[in-house]
Amino acid sequence: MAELLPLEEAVRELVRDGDSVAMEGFSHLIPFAAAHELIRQGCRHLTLIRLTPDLIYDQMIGMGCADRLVFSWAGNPGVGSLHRLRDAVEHGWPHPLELEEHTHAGLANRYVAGASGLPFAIVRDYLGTDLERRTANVASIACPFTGERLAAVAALRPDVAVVHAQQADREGNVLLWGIQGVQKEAVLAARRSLVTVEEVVDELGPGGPGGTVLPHWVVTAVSASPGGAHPSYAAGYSSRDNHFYQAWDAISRDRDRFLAWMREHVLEGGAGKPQASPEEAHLGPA
Amino acid sequence: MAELLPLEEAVRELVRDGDSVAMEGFSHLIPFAAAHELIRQGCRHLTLIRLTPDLIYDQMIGMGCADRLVFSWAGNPGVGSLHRLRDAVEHGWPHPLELEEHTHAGLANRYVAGASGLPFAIVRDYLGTDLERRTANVASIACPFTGERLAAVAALRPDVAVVHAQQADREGNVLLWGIQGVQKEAVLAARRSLVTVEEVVDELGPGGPGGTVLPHWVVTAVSASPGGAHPSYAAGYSSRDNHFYQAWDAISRDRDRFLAWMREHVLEGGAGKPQASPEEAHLGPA
Amino acid sequence: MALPETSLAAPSEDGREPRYTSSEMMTVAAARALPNGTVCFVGIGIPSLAANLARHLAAPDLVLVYESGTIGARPSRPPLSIGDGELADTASSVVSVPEIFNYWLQPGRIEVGFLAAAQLDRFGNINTTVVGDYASPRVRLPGAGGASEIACCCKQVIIVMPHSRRGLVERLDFVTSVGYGSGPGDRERLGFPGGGPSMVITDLGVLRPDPGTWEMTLTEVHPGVEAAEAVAATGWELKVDPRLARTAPPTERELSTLRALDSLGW
Amino acid sequence: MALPETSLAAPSEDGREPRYTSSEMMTVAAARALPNGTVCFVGIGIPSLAANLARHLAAPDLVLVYESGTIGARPSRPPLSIGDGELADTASSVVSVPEIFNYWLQPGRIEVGFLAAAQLDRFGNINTTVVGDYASPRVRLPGAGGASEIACCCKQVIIVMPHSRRGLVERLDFVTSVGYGSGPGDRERLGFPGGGPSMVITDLGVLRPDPGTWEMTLTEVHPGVEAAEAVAATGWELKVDPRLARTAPPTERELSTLRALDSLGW
Repeated sequence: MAELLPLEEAVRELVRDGDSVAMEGFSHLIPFAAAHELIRQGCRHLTLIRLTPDLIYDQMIGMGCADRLVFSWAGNPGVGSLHRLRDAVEHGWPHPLELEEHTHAGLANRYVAGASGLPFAIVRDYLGTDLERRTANVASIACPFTGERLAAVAALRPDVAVVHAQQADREGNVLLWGIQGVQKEAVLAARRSLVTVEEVVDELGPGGPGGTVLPHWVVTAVSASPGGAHPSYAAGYSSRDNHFYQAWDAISRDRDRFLAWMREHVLEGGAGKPQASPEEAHLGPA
Repeated sequence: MAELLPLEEAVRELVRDGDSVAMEGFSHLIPFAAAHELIRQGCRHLTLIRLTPDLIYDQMIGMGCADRLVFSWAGNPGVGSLHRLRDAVEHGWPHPLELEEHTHAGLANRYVAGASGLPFAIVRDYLGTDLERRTANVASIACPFTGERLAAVAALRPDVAVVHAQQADREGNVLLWGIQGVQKEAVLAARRSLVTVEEVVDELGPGGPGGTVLPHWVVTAVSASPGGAHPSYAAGYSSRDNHFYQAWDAISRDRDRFLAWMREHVLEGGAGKPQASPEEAHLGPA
Repeated sequence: MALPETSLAAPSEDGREPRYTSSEMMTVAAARALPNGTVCFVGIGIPSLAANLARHLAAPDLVLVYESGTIGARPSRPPLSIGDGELADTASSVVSVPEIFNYWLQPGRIEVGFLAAAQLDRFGNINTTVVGDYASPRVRLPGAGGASEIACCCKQVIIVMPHSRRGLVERLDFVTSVGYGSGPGDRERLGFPGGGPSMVITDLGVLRPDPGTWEMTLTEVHPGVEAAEAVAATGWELKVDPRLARTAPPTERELSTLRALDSLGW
Repeated sequence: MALPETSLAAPSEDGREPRYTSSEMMTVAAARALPNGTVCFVGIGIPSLAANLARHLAAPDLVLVYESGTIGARPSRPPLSIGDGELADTASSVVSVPEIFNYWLQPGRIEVGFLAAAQLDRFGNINTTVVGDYASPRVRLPGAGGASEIACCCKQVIIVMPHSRRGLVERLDFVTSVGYGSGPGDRERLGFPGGGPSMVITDLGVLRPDPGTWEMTLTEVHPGVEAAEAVAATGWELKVDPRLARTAPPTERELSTLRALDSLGW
């Protein structure tokens, strides 16, 4: 039964050092404000899980939160590389990062299996690729009816799932719409879940295409975080800040410039403060 | 790419004697008008597939269309037995009916596997029940990661899926909303598909909770059939005719009364006629 | 749905005409078994009636989940089928049938599953498939539907059925849904996420699993019922809990609410 | 997204300044490969640009499917990412990521899948994972994403990439997505529903699989390009089809439409 908590308190209650944490949102509804709170609270030794690490994990990896990354496509979409992620993988800065990489289909179905209470799921890809032998949690399985060989992927049960949505009501029921990604699966697969929302409303709705409700009894905590997806977006509330995605390329290329940006916009911008106002949450590029 | 066809022509083109036919709709949106057209065209030796055979298959079985039934719950919901189905199983009238019975979860996931292009799906039930040894297309499988034993169900690929929906546009895109059942999965699993709709519109929408669009390129034929779900219903267009479900119990108990009813309301009511008008489609109890 | 007919009826406390039928007692006992806020998987019939009765009494925040994919339905009219529009219109979420089973029931998210049974054995295993031989049955019943998944996966299962030797049998003609299998360890061996049947509520009393043997044992009798009556109406040698309790009779409020729902066709 | 920079350019027919860049030729050739009505799985970059160019030219009814779950999107503004709101707002259906892979891509419903590649070998296998050793890579690339499923399951795959010895290599550093594996029979053995790569469109020409060996063979060169140039820019011993054709240069309409899209940020 979801508790409505300030973001700082929710992160403190739900996330522990060493946890596996899935912060999902497929280009849309990426929970940046929550990630910044994890960074401010100095979370360490996390296993970060996400189909598309994106800028959100580039920032967390660069700030030393993660020991391990489980992912399927690591780039700055339409722009180029994730420089902090590459620096960790290629040069071990700020420290080495262990990778477990999948295909989108495989990782999405690891969440599906977790959400379904099954120990594994089956998919067609991986076969014939080097992922098949490189990647943990992938195995071969034969169809008991046809003998056909397929790939099995192990269920994911993250300690915590963090997602962003448009609305929650006062009971903690959550409504999200637009591009849905794997948020529902991540929340249902996780042991605990935190949903940041654009606003808490008396009555949910009306929503839009792809609308989905997460009932309050599968959500652990809800935190109001208007603008909390920036530079990603929340359909009906904001647009994707493509300019910031482009600007991040230069900010993140250099370790010092990255650290300066994080200090100014994340560490000092939010530390110890009450829940960010809409203006504060809208962190523009440096 | 969906063709818009009169129902009589669509059934003639899509359904052949001996086909496996899945007519889905979970209490809501059951394609009765299409079933009546199959009965009028004298379809024979069908394998009928449906989670809840309901009155629609009681009528088809009683009229001798089916050799085989694949199902998971056979009753008149909230009323009692399906007497024509029981007469076929218990007394071989009008001829014997072979049964393949599943659990809802198992049969739903047989469609899911078919829709997903996988040869099987895994579920937790069947284990420990007599279904496990009685039912074809169920096998035991071990998780390659944990060793845990689960049930595997074989994918379903019906020759034809028939469903009813609220709207189609002139391209053949289909919109349905309300209780969704397994219609999407049945259409995506089948080799051919027929969708009857309440109305053909210039632009789809707005729909309601549970709204789903089947794009025109996964549908073979669309037929306008206003009221075509009666005595089931189409959210936004009609209500479930609970009175008819209750009246069916007496109509169907007796072979002669059943045959007289079918003759009057289905065979003579629709044979050789053009597409039923809304009034004709609304077949009241005798 | 109308309540099942029954000739049993509890006498009123002053010995005059029965104040309520034994079937009403059964429904009230089922409603009481649902604490407020419980997430409950309900089928049509007594389970839906009992759950909605609870919602009108002590459990206004009961979360009703129907296998038609309606989550958090708050019907104000009685559904005849689990797919009635009323359930979708009042639900907080409407999902597909594969999703309701895969994401909601199978992982063990549901706290209480309500089941009916044509036959039940001493370990709470259930038959809703056939009476007689499978290949040429005396009576062909509806089959499994969602029941075997509910029995497998809900945290606890409550079974509601009339008490008779035809229903509570020594040996099932067909095992449709698993209770405790053949005793301790079987659910674990099968890897079931749910805890199994916690109560069998009949029109005579309540059976609960013995914590050592998992055998369904008479722990409660309804007002006016003697343990011997329940034992006689059971097809196996029903054990009686030495601390046998007596169900509190329906309160005026329980009865009037139930009858109001029933008169509306619930 | 801006077109990749390139120094290659085709001369105009009268020998004056080039009328278009080789990269524009590549995009136009990719757009032409999409017949009207095709159901097409597109990623961001050249694939999305080419597919939307086709939609503005000969293929107005192209069905665009993006891995963000937007089916039938008709964007009027350029998406920077596959998850741009424009794609959801203009789609006929928006589904979850598991669904787009499980119900739409995996069963082989998609006719054409567009892929980019960092490295490609003679059998159309693709590397988008690492350059160098996996454990300590020289360059860490984005990884598989949807590419390996697209390569496995689309009826045909069209690969668009600049032509260079660094890209078209003898041996991949990592096999991310399977083309024809090590030759005939491999896709069948792997049970893949899709047909494999039908074209590799580069800025120099077009490679197609030899129907006997499945080896990617130069079948077409763009205007102003000689076969020897393409062979020299290929890391394996590129075979040249004896019936080598020459790509028709971009028409005025193709070029002006492409440039209009490009100037809008496509």
